[in-house]
Amino acid sequence: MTGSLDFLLLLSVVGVPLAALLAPSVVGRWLLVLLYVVQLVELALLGSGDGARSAVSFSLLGHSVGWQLDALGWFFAMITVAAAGFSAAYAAGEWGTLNARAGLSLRWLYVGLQVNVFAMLVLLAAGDMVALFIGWELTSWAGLLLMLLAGGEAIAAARRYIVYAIAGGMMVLGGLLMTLAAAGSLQFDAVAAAIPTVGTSALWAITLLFVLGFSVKMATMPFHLWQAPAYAFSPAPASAFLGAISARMGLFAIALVAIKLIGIVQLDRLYLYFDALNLRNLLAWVAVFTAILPTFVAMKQNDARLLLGWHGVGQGGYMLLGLVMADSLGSAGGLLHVFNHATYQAILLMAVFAVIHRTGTADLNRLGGLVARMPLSFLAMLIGIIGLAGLPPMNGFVSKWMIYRALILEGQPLLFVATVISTLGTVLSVYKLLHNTFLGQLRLEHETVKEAPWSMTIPMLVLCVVVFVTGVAPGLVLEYVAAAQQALGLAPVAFILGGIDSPAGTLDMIWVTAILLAGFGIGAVLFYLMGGRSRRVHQLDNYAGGHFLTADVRYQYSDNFYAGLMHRIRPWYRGSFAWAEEALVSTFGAIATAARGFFEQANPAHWVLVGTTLITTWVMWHALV
Amino acid sequence: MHWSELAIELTLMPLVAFVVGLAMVLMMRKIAARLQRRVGPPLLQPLYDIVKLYGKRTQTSHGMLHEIGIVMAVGGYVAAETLLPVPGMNGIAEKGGMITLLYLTMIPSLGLALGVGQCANPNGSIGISRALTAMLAYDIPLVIVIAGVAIHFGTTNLVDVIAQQQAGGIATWGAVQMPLLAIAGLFALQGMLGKQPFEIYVAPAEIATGPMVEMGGKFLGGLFVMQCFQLYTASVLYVTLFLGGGENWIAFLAKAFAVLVIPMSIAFLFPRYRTEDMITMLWKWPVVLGLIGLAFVGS
Amino acid sequence: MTDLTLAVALPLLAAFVRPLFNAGALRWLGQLIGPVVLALVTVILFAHWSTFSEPFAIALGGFAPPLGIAFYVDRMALLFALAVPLVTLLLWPGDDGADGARRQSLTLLLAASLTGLALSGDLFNLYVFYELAAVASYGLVAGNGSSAGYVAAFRYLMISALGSVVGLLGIGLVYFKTGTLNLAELATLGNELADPQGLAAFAMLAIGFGVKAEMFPVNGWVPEVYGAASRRVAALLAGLASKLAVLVIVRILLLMFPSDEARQLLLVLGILGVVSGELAAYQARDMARMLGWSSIGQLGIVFIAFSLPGEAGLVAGVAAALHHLVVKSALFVLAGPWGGAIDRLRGAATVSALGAGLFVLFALSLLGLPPLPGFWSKFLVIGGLADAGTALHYLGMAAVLTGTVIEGAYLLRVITTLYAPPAGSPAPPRQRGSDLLTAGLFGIALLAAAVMIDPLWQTLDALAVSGVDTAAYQQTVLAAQEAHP
Amino acid sequence: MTTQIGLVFFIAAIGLCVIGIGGIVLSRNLFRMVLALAIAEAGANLLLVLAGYRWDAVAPILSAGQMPAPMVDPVPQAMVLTAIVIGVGVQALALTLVVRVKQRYGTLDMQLARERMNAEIDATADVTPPRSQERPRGERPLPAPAGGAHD
Amino acid sequence: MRNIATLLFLGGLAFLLIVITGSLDFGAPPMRIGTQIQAATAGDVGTANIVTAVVLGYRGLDTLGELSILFAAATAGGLVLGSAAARARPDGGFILRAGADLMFPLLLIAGLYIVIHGHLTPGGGFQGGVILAAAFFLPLLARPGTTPGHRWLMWIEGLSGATFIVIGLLALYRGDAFLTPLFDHGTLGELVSGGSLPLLYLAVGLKVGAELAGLLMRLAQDDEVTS
Repeated sequence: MTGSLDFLLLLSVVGVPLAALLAPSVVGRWLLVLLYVVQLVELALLGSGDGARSAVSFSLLGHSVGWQLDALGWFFAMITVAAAGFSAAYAAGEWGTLNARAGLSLRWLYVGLQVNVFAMLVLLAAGDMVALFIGWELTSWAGLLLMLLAGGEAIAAARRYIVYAIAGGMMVLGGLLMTLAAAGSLQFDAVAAAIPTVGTSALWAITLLFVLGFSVKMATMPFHLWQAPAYAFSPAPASAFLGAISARMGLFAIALVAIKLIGIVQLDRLYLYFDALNLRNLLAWVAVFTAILPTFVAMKQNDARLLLGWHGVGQGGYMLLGLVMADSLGSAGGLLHVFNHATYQAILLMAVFAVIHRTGTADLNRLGGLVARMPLSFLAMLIGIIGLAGLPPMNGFVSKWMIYRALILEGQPLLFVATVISTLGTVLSVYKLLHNTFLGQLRLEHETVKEAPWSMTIPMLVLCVVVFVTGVAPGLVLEYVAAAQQALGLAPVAFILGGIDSPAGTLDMIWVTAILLAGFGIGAVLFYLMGGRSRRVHQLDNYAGGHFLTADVRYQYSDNFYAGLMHRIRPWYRGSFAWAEEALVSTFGAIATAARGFFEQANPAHWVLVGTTLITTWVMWHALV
Repeated sequence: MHWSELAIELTLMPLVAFVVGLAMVLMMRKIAARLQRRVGPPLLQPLYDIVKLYGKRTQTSHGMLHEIGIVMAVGGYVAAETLLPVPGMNGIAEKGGMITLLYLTMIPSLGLALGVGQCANPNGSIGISRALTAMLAYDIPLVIVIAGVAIHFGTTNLVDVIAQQQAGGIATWGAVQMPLLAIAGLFALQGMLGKQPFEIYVAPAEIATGPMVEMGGKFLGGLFVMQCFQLYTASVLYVTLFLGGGENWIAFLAKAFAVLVIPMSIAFLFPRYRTEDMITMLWKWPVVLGLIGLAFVGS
Repeated sequence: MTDLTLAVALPLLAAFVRPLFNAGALRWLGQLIGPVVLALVTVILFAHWSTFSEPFAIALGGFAPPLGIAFYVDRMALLFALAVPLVTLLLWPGDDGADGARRQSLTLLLAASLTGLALSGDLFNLYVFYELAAVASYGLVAGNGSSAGYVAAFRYLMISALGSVVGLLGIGLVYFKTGTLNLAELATLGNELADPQGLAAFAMLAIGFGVKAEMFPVNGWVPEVYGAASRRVAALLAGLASKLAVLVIVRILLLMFPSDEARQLLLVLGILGVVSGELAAYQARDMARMLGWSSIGQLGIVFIAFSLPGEAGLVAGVAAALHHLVVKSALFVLAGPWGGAIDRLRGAATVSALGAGLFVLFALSLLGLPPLPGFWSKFLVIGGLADAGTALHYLGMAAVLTGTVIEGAYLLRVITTLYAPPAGSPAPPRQRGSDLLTAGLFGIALLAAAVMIDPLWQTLDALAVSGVDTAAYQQTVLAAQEAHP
Repeated sequence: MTTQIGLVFFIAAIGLCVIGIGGIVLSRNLFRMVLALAIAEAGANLLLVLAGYRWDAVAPILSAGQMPAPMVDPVPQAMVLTAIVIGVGVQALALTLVVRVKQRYGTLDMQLARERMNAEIDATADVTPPRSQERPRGERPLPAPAGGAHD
Repeated sequence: MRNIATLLFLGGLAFLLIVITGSLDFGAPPMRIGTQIQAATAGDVGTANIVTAVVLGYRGLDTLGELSILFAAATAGGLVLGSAAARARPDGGFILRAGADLMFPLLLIAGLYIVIHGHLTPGGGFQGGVILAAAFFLPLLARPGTTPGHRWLMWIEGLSGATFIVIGLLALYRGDAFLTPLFDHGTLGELVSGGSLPLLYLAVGLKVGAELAGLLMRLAQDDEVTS
């Protein structure tokens, strides 16, 4: 049996009313999870490199619009459907029941999830640029559906999101139609063939419009402000799903348009004054700053969800950076990071929402010490942060390693250094997350907290296994990454099961992991078998002589966790971007008020006179000159 | 390479590291004593300390994670040592490379941080916060140095790096080829070792030795072991990157100890910086030197 | 085949006799006469539309053009003419009493005059129909009996009359230079109008007809009129009347002043309209005026589209105009109970789920969400701008795209307010069934258009091909002898 | 000579137009605005009539079935006839509106009438006007609409 | 300040318009259709007054539109002012009353004459209609108390308008275009000539008269002013 793209799309369309029908009941929700499994199986049956073409195609306004899933799209589609499945499972049990009781519409939640999956499939399987844009806009608006659900502060975040998203969409539309004007067609082949003949200025415009437009979804700087709150304040499964994959649609589109259609060689035509100031380098620097700045913003956050949201923005920078390197290693690293990020970000958000589910707060200053109460969630978050920080042996390390290697091989030491700065910031930040949530002193009101229900922990733990396995054996994923690279027209990466095999430096994660585990083994032997028996005492029975044990106010070092660092770097980021955004909005508001005043205050008859005179003057002047 | 040979190497490398590390600790304490006009400890004092701590009757654990933290701290270094080539033994250095090594050395820190976090002592948390900040501070020059070296030699494989340096004698040493980076590397080394003036995270009088505050018995013993590995790793890494690695064991050890003398001597002559001053210090001169050095490498 | 002049004559006849059946035994006739006549006209026009093969002209009074007035019937004229009775029927003021009869009478007059605007091929006759539409709309605006309505209608009247004076000067200039009023004959005299005076005449005509088309400097009346008039009247004016006025300007542009300067003028005015309208709408605090400003912006886009040369411009313009016709009419209908302050709409979705859903549908189409027709109209407009490729066109492109972003900002503000939890007292306003029905019909039309987008586009393309064919226009009209068979 | 006389006529027509337009724009009195409109329309009509004027021609009336002499163009005359009637209709409607505005708002001042209209629209829509447009304190309230029959 | 700006703009507009019109050829119109109409009127329409031929024949639709505008204005006026009842108004006085009585038949006859001879001499439905309106309005000024007879006016208004259209439609029924003149042209210059044009003019006259009278009455009798 082989899969068919039409069947897949049909499945996901049918899923929408099914979701509306089934979502309110527990059994129905599990059936919906099953639906995702079916979609995933169908997708798997399609196969990575087959380029399954949909039988459905339209001729719209003279453009033939069709769908074809190539290896790149397939790679993203697998992640998308899987992320949706895990999110759906997470909410299927107790979470859904309790939140429905609290007033959340599960029907809209599941419908939103399924609509998102459908929209993304439409985008990922786009067979031409019209289909691409249709998918793009659908994806943007579908995301809004999920963001609006939680109400409250989510609404403001969603409004901000949609303004950004429309701005991005309009840039893409402009680019699309400039392409049409330049190439005369919107078919991928025709565009790719026509691009080399396009003039430099037109190519600048087209490329910039596309890249900027897609970047908005990626939330690369300077469009990074919207994403963290928009994703963070969505309901748990929506947040996990959006955080895992939604923003990556921008990466997919950039890869498709900038690398596949326009082509790296053509991009090198675009430079400002010097060869070195070419578009690729500019993009790389934008990507690096996107990796750095949001990471340090994340470090400041006191809301666990926002912290993760900002990291999501930052990690997008890595992916873009790897991609614009456009060599076999870097682009593979970028694409692999998409998968890796999806897995550990989902774990982290699920863990945070598990904590919220039990304690009712995500405020990092109001948590702590939960490791003894919620050990499984702790384990999940630990594995997640190891992945996010990019430490071996989790999968985040592999993709980051590949990007570092690519940067060094491409002779970009500054980019490399900057990237590592971001990683270090990530380490600091995620430790804060873990420490303030699970470590330190347990608060009195959380003494009776229980572990999250199995319906929430199982998806997390399964994902943990995925993170570990793909960390140890990245070759499992790299196979598909290589296929995706080929679909993009890039040289595929030379991979082995354990990692990368190249003359200029090898990575074999199987060895690294084995050694690490062996080291831990030795460490455990040294610790447990030697020396005296240790006595387990109460957490708070520490050197202060039991003082903490009796205190009503627990001593948890959480607020302004990196006080020294913040003291030093605070002057460096005074929220300039937020300030700029605010300034832009208020300037805009002032202009808008002026425009309104034009209609409400000015004498319209006066304007008829002025208009007539000016127009006639223009006409006569035009005629005379 | 036969698997048994490899197995022997993988066993020997951490062991050597531990022994050399003990000697380095001894040297460190001797230097401190000499600078302070003291005699200093006897030869086996570092080992005695560890044995004594392991043998203590009161072994207070604050929970599973507290223990795992120590296991990770020691185990991570044990694993890291196998990626660091020593004369005659490459271990699995070719399967990892310097970036992997760099990241593996973060595992012990993470382990320690987890353990300390479980102890629920605010002083420990403050210590960890400062330690991580210090890491951020010294890693930036360190990474600049590593990037420079990697680009200079065109590889991240430490075995290749050593081979290239040894190809032309002293003239091809990293320190000769990239003096600025070598100097920047020394700063980073100082920070990496966590000695004065960069030891704010321990600050005994202020936060009761920070991360170690709840550590006693074999928990502290584990940390002592970790310190041995840490000294060894830092100095050998520097030797590998800039001083041509070890042509033979004698030269290797001589270089490794010599490298350590510099930071040790500095350490005991200075008071400590505050956190933000430490950041300023490490982000100013070494970074500037490193970037200039990088520019020469790049061109 | 019935004669097309019936489409103008029958509503006029009905309007004349409507007040007579206001009371007594024949009241039912009075109530019925308007809808029946409009339906009849719709059927007539639709019959013509479905059997249309090639353009033809009707010489009114049997006087061969260019002596008499001629109607010119091509697909474009038919399409717009067909829209008139259809939309009027949907927005029919179904109220009773003496004032109701007058309102219906005025609505019928408006419908007749708008149909005339679509069909007429005579410059002065266009002016007459335009004035008829204007007077009827003054009456309708003032007709809801509010004091604000009287002031708004008076101010509207003054601006419009001012525009008419300017337009009349333009007609005078044209007649001075050419001695004829027939558009077809004027089209053959292109050279005589291709000088500064000709361009000035075009500018004056554009200002004259631009008042109803909400063209940039002469649209000061829009917010207050839409704020003060009843929403269905606003829907008629913003949705329907403005489109016919645009059509007139386009006809004049195509036939009499096919110069780059004239197009440039329209383009610049369109850009200014988009920018000013959308910006002002962003700051609106009540729905009715927000929609009014938004329609200024949308008509700016329509002007930009029509300023594009060739068929591309016509296709884009007609698509944008038709889309705005459907969407803005429907939005104004929905603004009936919801026309007040946007803040007061909190939770309105809970009391009128269908209304909120329809609002979202129309808003999304207005913003250009892909499968909806709004996207395709935007696609055509921007595609045309990208194709034309001068700096001014790129500026237009930037204006349209930016305008959409602003539109997104304020429409989303409304949508999120609609779906926000209710604020308690006062209860959020509820939609009326009749309004929902009307808006629902518009919604069905929109969805149907989304499904049949390609046939629609082909139709528009064919329409545009004949629309830009001024030679055919000249031949058809000037060859029309005596009576139409 | 002939062009000079033409110029005089043109100046007359344009002058009427411009005076009328200026009257509409500048005057605040509603009734004067209607009068100004009449003047402006007269100007436009004059220009239209001028378009049909021929030197040494007679009125376009056939006597005994033939043209006695060159006749002026009849079309502009017909147009003007139409335009005048249109103008009459518009002005009549404008006057009815003036009457009503005067009754409702008790003023013929455009500025005041507009402010009150905007206030009424805002009040109907339940919108609070922005602060900068708030009217000074102590102003007299809107007169209550007279005669409840129409409200 | 604003006034000065306005005056500047006005001056600019006047200057521009004079520049534009200055280059026009005054007194020698191109008369593209004018000449042809002059030549064809006798044969096509058969009215001595060519302007009438243009108004009702060649441009009959304009006239229909014009009638509709008047009707629209009247209807809108009705909508604005409502169907007001008469209010007590100071009596017109003896002179006015006597004058009105005297003038009424004269005005009626003059109006009707001008309407009916519209196709022969200068004048026509509009001019005559206005006189008719004056004829009916004058007594109202003189005797404010009399019932105005809105209903009658309304019927005249509606039916005369309808007549105009029906005459146009009859041509359609006959197979000609809308508003094609009916009947034989008759002899040029005679009263009964010009086919259906005199009928149309009669309808126009009645309608204009009724509408203007109605509007004037409404304005005069409006009673909302109580303050």
